Amino acid sequence: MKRVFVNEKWCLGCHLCEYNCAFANSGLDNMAKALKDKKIYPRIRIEGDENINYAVSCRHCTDPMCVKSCITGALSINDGVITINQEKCVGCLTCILVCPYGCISQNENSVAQKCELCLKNSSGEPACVKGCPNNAIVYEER
Amino acid sequence: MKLEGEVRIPSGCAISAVISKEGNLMTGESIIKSMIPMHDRSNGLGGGFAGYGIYPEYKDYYAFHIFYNDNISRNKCESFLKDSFEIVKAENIPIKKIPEITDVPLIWRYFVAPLASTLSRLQLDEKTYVARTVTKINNEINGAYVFSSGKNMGVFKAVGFPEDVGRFYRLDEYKGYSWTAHGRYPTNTPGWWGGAHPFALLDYSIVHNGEISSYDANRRFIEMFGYKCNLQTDTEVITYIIDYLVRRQGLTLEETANVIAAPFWSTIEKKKGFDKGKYTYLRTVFSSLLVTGPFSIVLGYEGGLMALNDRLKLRSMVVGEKDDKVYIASEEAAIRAMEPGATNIYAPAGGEAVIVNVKEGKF
Amino acid sequence: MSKYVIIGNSTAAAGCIEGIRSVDNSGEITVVSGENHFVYSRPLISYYLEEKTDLQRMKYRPDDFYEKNKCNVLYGVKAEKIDKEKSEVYLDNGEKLSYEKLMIATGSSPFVPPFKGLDTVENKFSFMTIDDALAIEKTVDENSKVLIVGAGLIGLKCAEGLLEKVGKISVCDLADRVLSSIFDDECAKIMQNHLEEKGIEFLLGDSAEEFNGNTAKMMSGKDVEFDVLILAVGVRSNIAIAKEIGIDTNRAILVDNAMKTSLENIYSAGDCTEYVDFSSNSKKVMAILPNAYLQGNTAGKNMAGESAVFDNAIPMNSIGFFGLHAMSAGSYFDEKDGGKCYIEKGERHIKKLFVKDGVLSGFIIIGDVSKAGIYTNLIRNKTELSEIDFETIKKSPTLFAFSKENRGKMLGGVV
Amino acid sequence: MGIEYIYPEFEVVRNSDRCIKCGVCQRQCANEVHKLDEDLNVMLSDEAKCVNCQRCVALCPTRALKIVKSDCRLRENANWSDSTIKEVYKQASSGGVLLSSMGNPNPLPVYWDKILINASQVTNPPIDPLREPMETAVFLGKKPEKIERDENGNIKCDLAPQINLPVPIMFSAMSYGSISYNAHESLARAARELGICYNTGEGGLHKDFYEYGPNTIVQVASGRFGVHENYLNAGAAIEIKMGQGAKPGIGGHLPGAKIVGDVSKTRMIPEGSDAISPAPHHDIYSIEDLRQLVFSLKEATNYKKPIIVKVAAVHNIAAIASGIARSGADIIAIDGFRGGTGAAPTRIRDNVGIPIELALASVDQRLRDEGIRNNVSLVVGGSIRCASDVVKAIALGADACYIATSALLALGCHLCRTCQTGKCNWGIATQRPELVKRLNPDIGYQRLVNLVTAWQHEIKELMGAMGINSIEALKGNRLMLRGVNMTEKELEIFNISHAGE
Repeated sequence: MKRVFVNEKWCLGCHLCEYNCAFANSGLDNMAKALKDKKIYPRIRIEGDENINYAVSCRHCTDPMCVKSCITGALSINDGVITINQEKCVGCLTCILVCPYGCISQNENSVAQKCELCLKNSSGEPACVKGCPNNAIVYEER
Repeated sequence: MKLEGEVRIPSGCAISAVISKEGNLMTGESIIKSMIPMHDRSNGLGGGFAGYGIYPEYKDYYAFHIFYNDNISRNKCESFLKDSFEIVKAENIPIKKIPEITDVPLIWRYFVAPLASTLSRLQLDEKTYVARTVTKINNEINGAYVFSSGKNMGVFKAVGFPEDVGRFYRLDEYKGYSWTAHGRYPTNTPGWWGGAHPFALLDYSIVHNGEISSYDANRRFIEMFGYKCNLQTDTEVITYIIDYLVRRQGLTLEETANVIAAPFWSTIEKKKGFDKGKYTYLRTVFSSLLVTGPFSIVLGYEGGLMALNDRLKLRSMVVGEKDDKVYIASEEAAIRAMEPGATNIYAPAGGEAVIVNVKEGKF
Repeated sequence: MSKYVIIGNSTAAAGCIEGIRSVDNSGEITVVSGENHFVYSRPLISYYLEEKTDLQRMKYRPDDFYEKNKCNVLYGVKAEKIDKEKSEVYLDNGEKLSYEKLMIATGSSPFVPPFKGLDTVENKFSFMTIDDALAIEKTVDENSKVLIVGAGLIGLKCAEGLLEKVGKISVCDLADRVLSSIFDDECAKIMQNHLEEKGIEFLLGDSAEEFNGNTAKMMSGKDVEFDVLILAVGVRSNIAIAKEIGIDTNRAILVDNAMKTSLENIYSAGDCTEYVDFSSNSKKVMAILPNAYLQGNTAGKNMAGESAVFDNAIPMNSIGFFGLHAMSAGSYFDEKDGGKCYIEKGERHIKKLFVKDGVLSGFIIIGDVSKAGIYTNLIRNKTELSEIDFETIKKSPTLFAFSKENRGKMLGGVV
Repeated sequence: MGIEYIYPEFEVVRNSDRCIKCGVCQRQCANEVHKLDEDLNVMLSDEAKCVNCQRCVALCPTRALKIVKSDCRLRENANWSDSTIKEVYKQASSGGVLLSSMGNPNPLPVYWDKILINASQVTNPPIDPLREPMETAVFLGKKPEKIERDENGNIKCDLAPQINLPVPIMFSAMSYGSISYNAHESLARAARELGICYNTGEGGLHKDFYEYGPNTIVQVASGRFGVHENYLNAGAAIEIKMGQGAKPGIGGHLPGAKIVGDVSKTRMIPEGSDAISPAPHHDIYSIEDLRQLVFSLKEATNYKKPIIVKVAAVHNIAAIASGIARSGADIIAIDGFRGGTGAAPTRIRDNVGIPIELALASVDQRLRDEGIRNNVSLVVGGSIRCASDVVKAIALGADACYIATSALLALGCHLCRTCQTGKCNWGIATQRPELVKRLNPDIGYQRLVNLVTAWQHEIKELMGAMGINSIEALKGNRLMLRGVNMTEKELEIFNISHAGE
């Protein structure tokens, strides 16, 4: 299964992935319209300092603690992709408590959100990958 | 309007050739006939022939065929010749006045041998000396143009359709073991006798159909070695290339063909051992002598003919046989005109040299 | 064809079913469900009251769950007795089920202390099941005064669920702080302040002693008037059926890390079990949903013939009240236990990291809980803190604290 | 301020309807032009620092940015242009030599644009490169004057060492130090994939790149940085750098600040010391000295490597080239006055040297006049911008072309011409690690491969149109060229006819 991977050697910490993610999942067709004057809730996050940066998003674990720990059954694994049914999620954040990578976060409605590889939006391929100016984020089989 | 030599003029053409492997002599009648079905491949602005083995009685002398604009240039040239050569015979080339051929210049023929004293003074071999002399006359003596300079062979050319040119020069009266012919279709010239083909240097003569795209690359390279491409024709430069490669670099005709129509790198890559090295070497060393663009040529030389097409075979050329004779022409019709019963007719592949030699001792 | 019987139909049971089916697709599975409901998420009952979810969305698994997993579910039926010799389970409808492998996932029940005069209270409820929630919902109105006995998780979630629906909520607890099982004083105070700001009244270190109709008489002597009484004092594991046939029990059924009980072919999982807390290396009842699932799932795999273990269970909780989130995990060792605590604190937030023997043993966070799973993972993996940049990770959980090489492993391959 | 003040050259235009304040511009500008003002909650720009490298423009996700030329001009004066006046101001202020980077930007004639290419019509056929073989391979090096045969009559096929290129393009010298590790890696990997060569420049060869040796030309310049036996033997050829088109007659100066870490190791000079290349090679004060160096290098490499001598195109280039051709060099590289540089004095860059087109025309002709054209190959550089420039250069007589500025453009360079600051926002002309990493060689090398592949396609198309199916037949084929807008003298030097003739 293809997953999103980051190579910190090439990550510039420009944070474009976060904005591209937020935009791709906004359901809107214009980035300015989607993000201007708004706090963004990306599903991928840059970590690091001035010298080292890398982006983190869901690893789509083969034995996912988040799915097993979800109290509502909102998280599930489908063909290897861990997805969340935000209609079901009540925002208990147990998933955040158990994700070893810190890849699940709260969205603007306080329910959990996570990278779903842009399978549910119209990006085509993960927007973070598509928009990364230095190929630091790749979408591939490993 | 610029004349031949002042400007490069592309042209289409017809070529034809015949050779007897046994060295049997043929009159020029048959080769003239071969040009008739290809009439439309010429436009009346140039035709010519070369015959080999036609001067048996003077076979040890260089036969110079020279056009003169007038007697002034003839006198100048003759006095130059006298200084350098022993002239055993000087005469007008016999012609037959026909209405199709007009504006006839003075056409002379000399059988000459270089003076031994001159050769030893200049420390030159005979052929180099003769070639230089020809170049010198053509470059420096205004109104004189040597268009044939080999031994026991001769070039006959004029402005007109080839079949008329053949009659004009009374080629039915000559006998040779091989003949080549050319009909020209220049696109932009008032026509000049010297510009007609074959083009010859020493015993090499070339008839050529095509317009090569490598011309200036070839010309600028070959001119490094003392050649001057005054006519700015493909035939001229190809003749010089062959002279350079065969006479001066000592390549065989096959090797020469592998320079002029070098195999593609992809073909060379597939060769093995020495051959691969040789092809690579030849192509690398003489890269500027690779001829591209359409051409089909027949090279005449003492004792043989070589036919060669460009690598992509962008010009037609067929070969046929009958008994001891081999025929080469732009069109099969021309071969049929010479020998209706010709067999083994085939089109040589692009870059494939067809070399036919007269049996050793038969010429 | 194997025969599996599962007593209980909640999270551990669902985990068990999925565990079995990940190994054995054909064995016969029978589920004995005391409650007359499709498997649902118990912790959601407070969210139901709060109208953050509904009965459909509360279902723990999709509607075709049993069908897909080929389970025969007996609703509204209770297991009364196990015959370990015959490998049979007797049901309260007179039928019996024979099993090859048995799962006891009986969960727990509300513990109701023997209050004096409790029978005089008209509207009294526990808060454990969907039926409890439905009954409470029917009873309360916007003028109701609600008294909740117990300031633990259940009591406070119930309070959160009801606050918008009722006139007043008071919560009493014998303990002197809220959420005493997961918070220390300092943390509890922050949460209590937050809840009080939202309008919940607390009576701590005090509890009802006696009831008289709509009045609770407190130990302090105070009288508290109420319309609705909710008893959320605590829960007790349902172990009677196990104990009866000699399965080893303590406060709950004892299981090993394969979720086997002391009897052959009998497994147990969920709130009815007691097992090792990895963070303190002591046996505990860790009645939390994730562990129930993980236990059930492990048991299911083993029942179907695999050898799975669940050996890094830790207590943990993620709870939020009115937008303020709190998380806790592992064990808290203070200095007298040989531990060390790093504290970062503000008026409305706090973070405590407990370190013992060079590893993180537990933490409590109130406030910004993002990426807390990275801490949890440190506990679960017993990661040597000397191998990471603890100064960095103390400030906020980040993979940046790991060595480049380890980070590469975490982010660079399939995990 | 006051007398010292020079109004910024560029303006940053930010479309506030589009700006989402993502801060990418701020994070990506090493010149610190952009800044989010927390109080005003707007992005502000300090335009005085902007060099118009377009990094922010290229990365702005909402296309909210553009950089425009400032329209605050000095009073118009046809003699005193704005830039001339400002240069006076700068020098009055600093007392120093003005520095610039990359090639001469001034509006001097670009002869490539005055030369047009022929195509076949009617009398001979154009050739379709999609259907027919179209060969672009060349061999660079000395060719023998005379064929020799062994006792069996077989041709002796031993050639002097050659560089075999599938396409007549190489990446010209750019030193490690003047450009980044990642830029070098991109060039090296691209050269390997393309089967061509890149050139180390004068900064030595980083140990990681020895594996690309067969596709490397190692350079020996006047500073002799990083030159040792293994280095000389590491590449496909050795280039003696006598001069550079951007700064003929002067040496180089890489400031100590850039001599850090691996750059220092590779150059074999102490960290922090300035790397100064003298103007001349101090062992070459005349042509006979050059011959000695050529043969020293041949000795050192056992006559296995062709020697390239690189010179800047200057007035007497034909005679110089003739001298080099007779020095034992296998290849002459000529660098025209538009060639790039990491740093050069502005006056030198803009006023010294001659256009490569004219230099090439006269050198090729001179070598032919002397009958020695086949003894040496000719490589030209100094602003070869596109495939048609390559075709024109070959037709004028070059064997191959060196490209560098175009290669840098492929790597992301936006020709802001401030390499000398070391703050290249595209990770090319910098040694700052956070900037260097902006050039991912996986991307960079692929773009270089794409570029040269695209040019090769175009070269084939142009050749096919001319009816030429092998690049050899194009070399020196000036009949394929015609001039427009040229004087008689220019046409004479090019030895081409005017269009219409």
